Amino acid sequence: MARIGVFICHCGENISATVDVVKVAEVASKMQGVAFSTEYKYMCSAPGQDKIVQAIKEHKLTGIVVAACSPRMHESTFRKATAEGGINPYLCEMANIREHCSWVHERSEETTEKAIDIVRTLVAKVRRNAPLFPIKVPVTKTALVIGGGIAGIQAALDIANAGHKVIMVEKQPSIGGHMSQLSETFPTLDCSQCILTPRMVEVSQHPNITLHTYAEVESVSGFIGNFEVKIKMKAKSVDHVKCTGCGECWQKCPSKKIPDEFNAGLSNRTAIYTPFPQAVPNKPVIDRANCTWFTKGGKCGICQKVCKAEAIDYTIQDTFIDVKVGAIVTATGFDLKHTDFFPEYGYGEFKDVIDGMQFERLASASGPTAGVIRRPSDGKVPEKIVFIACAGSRDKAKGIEYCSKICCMYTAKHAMLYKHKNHDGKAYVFYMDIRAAGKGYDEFVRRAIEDDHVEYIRGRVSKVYEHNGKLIVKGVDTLLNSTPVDIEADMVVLATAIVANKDAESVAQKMHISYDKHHFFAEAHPKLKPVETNTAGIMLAGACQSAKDIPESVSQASASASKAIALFSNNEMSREPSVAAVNNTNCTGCLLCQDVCPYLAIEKEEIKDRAGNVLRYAAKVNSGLCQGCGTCVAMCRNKSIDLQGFSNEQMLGEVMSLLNKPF
Amino acid sequence: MKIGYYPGCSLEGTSKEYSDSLFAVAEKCGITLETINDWNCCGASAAHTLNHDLAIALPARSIALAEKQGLTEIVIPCAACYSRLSQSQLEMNSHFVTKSKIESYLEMSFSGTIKLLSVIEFLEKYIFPEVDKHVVNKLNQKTACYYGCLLVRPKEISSIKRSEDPIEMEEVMKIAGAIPVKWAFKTECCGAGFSVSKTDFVAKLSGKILENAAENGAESIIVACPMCHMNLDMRRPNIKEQIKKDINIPVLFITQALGLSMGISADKLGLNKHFVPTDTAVKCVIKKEA
Amino acid sequence: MEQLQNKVAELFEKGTISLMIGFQDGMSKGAVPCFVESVEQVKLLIYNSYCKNNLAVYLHKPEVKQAKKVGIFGNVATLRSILQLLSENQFWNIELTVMTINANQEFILFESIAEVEKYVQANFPQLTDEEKELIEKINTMSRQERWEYWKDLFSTCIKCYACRAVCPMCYCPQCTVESNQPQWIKVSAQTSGNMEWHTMRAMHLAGRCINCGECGRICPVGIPVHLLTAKMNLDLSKEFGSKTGYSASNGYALNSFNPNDKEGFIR
Amino acid sequence: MSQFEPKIVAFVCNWCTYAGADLAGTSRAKYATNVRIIRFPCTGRIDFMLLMKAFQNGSDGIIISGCHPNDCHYTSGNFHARRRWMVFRSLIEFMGFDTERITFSWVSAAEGAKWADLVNEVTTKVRELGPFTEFKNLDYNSFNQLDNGAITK
Repeated sequence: MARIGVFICHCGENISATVDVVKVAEVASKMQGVAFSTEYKYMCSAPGQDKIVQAIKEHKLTGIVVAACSPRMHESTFRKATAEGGINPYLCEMANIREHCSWVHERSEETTEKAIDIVRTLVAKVRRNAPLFPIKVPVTKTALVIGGGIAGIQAALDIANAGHKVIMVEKQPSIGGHMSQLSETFPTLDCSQCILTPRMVEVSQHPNITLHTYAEVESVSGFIGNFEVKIKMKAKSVDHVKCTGCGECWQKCPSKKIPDEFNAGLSNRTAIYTPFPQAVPNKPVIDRANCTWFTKGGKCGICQKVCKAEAIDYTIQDTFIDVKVGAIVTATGFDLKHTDFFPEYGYGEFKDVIDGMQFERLASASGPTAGVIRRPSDGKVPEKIVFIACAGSRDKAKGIEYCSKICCMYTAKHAMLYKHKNHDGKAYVFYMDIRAAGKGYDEFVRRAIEDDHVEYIRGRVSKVYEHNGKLIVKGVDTLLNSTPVDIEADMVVLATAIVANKDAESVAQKMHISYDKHHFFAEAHPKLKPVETNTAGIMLAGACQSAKDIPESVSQASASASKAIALFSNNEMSREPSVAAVNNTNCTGCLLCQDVCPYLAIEKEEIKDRAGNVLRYAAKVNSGLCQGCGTCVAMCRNKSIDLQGFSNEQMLGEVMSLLNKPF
Repeated sequence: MKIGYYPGCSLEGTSKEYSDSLFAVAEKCGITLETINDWNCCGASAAHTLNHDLAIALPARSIALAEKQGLTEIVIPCAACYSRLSQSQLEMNSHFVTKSKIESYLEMSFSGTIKLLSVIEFLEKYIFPEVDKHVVNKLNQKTACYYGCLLVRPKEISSIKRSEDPIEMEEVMKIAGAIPVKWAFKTECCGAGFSVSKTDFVAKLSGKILENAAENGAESIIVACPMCHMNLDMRRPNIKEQIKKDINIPVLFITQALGLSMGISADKLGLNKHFVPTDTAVKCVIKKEA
Repeated sequence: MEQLQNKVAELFEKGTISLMIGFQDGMSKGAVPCFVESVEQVKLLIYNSYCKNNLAVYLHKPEVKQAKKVGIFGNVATLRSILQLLSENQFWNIELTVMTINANQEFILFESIAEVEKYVQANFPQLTDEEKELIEKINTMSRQERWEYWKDLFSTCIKCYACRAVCPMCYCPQCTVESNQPQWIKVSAQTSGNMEWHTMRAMHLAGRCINCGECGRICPVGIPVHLLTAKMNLDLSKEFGSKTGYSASNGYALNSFNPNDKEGFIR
Repeated sequence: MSQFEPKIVAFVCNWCTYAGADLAGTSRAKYATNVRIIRFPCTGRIDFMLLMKAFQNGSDGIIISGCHPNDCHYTSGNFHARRRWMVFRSLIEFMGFDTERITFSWVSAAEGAKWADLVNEVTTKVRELGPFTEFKNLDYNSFNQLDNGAITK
């Protein structure tokens, strides 16, 4: 027989002002299975909780109903008290008679009746509650970091320095990411490579970090603490153990006309290449799509001939490795909209209309012009340069409603760099609003305007067209009574919108994490879980989640790392036991439930006889993966799956108890 | 086939030739245009700056009348009328409260299911499939297609895909055997309703459009809006004064140009009704080789 | 007929099958299912216009599964059942050899399941005119009329579960209707419980029923229960493009979704 | 005779609508007392059988509510639920069931006011529809059964 204790809270007067709590307690005492019932001023206070502990002992209670506020408020409080009383904490449920009753109704018979009904449903539920035990899951203390940009580097170093193993996967031949392409960084104008490259080297030399460049994640399975990851190691065609990185091969490579990604297409590279001089690892790979040996079927072979270390091997194939990790930090970065997205700004046809990353390379001392800002068409130093902020961003008509966040700052930086290098040049910035809300950011923009005399025009640009060898920028000055402004420029720089990587969607699907409509990865909660994803154990860092600048990316990376480190601080982790379970004697093995599970938690189980012969198949829930939504439960035809804590018996019991009494 | 037709004020007045040429082209393709009985002003320019309800109610009335008349599709050649009717329908369909309010003003019900077609949509949907049979001539001239503002925006109502650099009219002109030029001023403002109150201002804006078309070698300018046409055609003396240049490129409605390619006579298309003589454009037209 | 018998005999001799499910002469007229276990019994096999039963239902029987290599003969509905059941992972432990007679009365022995799929897809059936008319008739009734129509029918239901027994898709080892912890549906044959049973049955078959119509045919009190699932299938194919029994890797409309599914009924 | 007060059962998900109803409470919105909430982890968990049981046992109206599309705590439970409801609704409609008595809704954790409005609207509507007797009258003799849904522990 059930012996349930019911505790009605007054919540000061929050409940008792509209609900007749004494009556509720009295009626509750007569409900089926109730052995004890009382009311008290503040159930959540120490003496209130103590009442529960004492009552469990005195009345040998087998279940607890606390009628008070929302379970979202105090469920864990009262479950703890229940455990203290000596019975399983999951035998305690809360009846919400405050938010759902006393606060939303006037004092009346009906309100008290409703409170009684609420208590009755929960009593009916608790009568059918079973003791549950937190699920223990072992933890593999190795982290996978996907992406070797500044966010990935920071996360990897933090985790590695805490003494845990890290595997880093980078799809490019070198780590460094977009930050390695930048010239100077706002708001301090320190050189990007100077601050980044030491950290890149640290990653490559760290005893706890295994670095796989030119590699991609092929598949992810498993669950928090126990992920199994298949990594595709793309064929480098160069044996990096033998290679000394001398550079003979790329100097002699005859395929020299390949647009250089690192210089944003402003220069060319060879087919065998390292992306930039400070690359880590500083050893080349062969870009097979552009190498004559691979495109023309065995012709050329020069690099192999000149390589004294005999490191070049055209026969190397893509290989796959399987690794086990406990946590994953996703730091796959972003992409930029290219100038060809803007028909009105010349459609990528005007050579001197460039994007922000191209400007970075022009301004960089390591760039194609050695830091002299020259326009791509004829190499002339532009006398008039126009920067267009919000090129694509905050533009509903273009399908990008969000703010790319970093453009205001880097545009100010660009204009400033231009002015520092060309004192007599004229720089204009068209902007919508200036968003410079960071430490030292607004000061930086003011400096560009006030000290460097960059002309800021608040308005949008409708069109860029060529006329007599000049680029005519047609815009408007909305601060001057919407006066149309035409500027004859030599060069135009578009601060194009930051977008998700092209393959972001497929990456998210591989990882089973969700993403927004722009394919940025979705955090588990926009405020309270900004670095976790909906898949436990997978964290986000950097611009793969949304547009971010360097300090923000680094902070988020460290936050992600701390989540991984916290997970690794125990040998096993425990999870809420509200998960689904299969009754495999009844299960038909139709496995139609598999596709309904958002977490891929349902597996196929072999049911064998003693001799080991497979008798039949059944579904099996991996309680490490299951998050307890119960969608499988509702669709299982013969109720072979049930959800602990919200079982069929409990839910039906609630419905029945509610209706089979006079209202 | 029968399609509904909303003329609006211009098509019955200053731009009679737009309406004439539309009817001529439609007739050639076996399509009858049925005018909405008792249609009223769309409220363009004025209403939506003065009274929101009125701006929705005026076009809604014409649409409701069309519904009553049993029409399922209406072509609205004037870009301004098209814009007003479409916006009104969008608003009525998306805001239930507005809808019931306006319905009570109109004392008519509004189902909002009628398909509203801009002239470009109309041509794409009904004329293109017939075009092979009827196009007998090649326009054989460089044309600058000018869209203006109302045809391309806002995104929610416009059928135009790339609002900043549209190409739909160019497709029509290619079919008519013209050579569309690349130019920068397709969607620049012509000055629109300031034509009367600030003529010099309009002349300046329209002048720039003409200049850019001329620079890019256009022999004719193709438009799909009566207001644009008026500013580019009628205001030539003022434009000359403003830009100190004499530009004689004729301005044709898209339906006139298409009509020429279908072998319809210049008179029937109303090409004699323009201020800038259109004979230079008409002369270019040659027979299409079989 | 001879072709069927010869082919089956050949299959037995080659060891391709050890059990054949087909039809034999009924007692008065018609045809009844028969289970042929050896070459000697092959002579029993017949086919004629009475061969309508959906024999796929027998494929769930333990005796049949024990045979491991099973030949089965049936019409398009039977073939669809087999495909649907394959997509529900049901025949992992038996080898099926499938046969049919096409519209031109030609005998076909399918070499593979892929061929069954091809045949089914080329001969994918519609609802019969009779079924369509009835559904249309019910659709055009007022709500109250519909309620009365079904209420009257269900009040006669005796809960014999013949509709379940005859259905190839009803293969759960224990049906929810028999579950007593909790007891979802009342045991006694009362109208409300009957209605619950039929609602549940229709929901469980929505998107899985292959419209063979056996449940309606078998009902001893003549309730056209097959209309419920037929109606569901019409809706599902209209809304989600669902096609039951179309291939051995069929999708299931109720374990998938489209973010843009219609939701006019939700406020 | 006093006004008929309908019994309405609300099946809601824990993360959105339950929290939305909490918010209605914290913001002290006032609404009708007729609704009883039953809390589920997700709309995906709501079994159509429970709706049947609720009606069979004397509920006059039902509210089913969860997270808006794309907001599901479990990413897709509400999408699956939406399909299931669509099918269920169309089935019972075909069977002549009064679908006016079931209201499907999305109420987010931020929509406390929407929850209050919803409860009021549904209460008013069901009050106008009157007691739901069709289902109850199916078995006049088995109407007032006691808690037949479960084994008592």
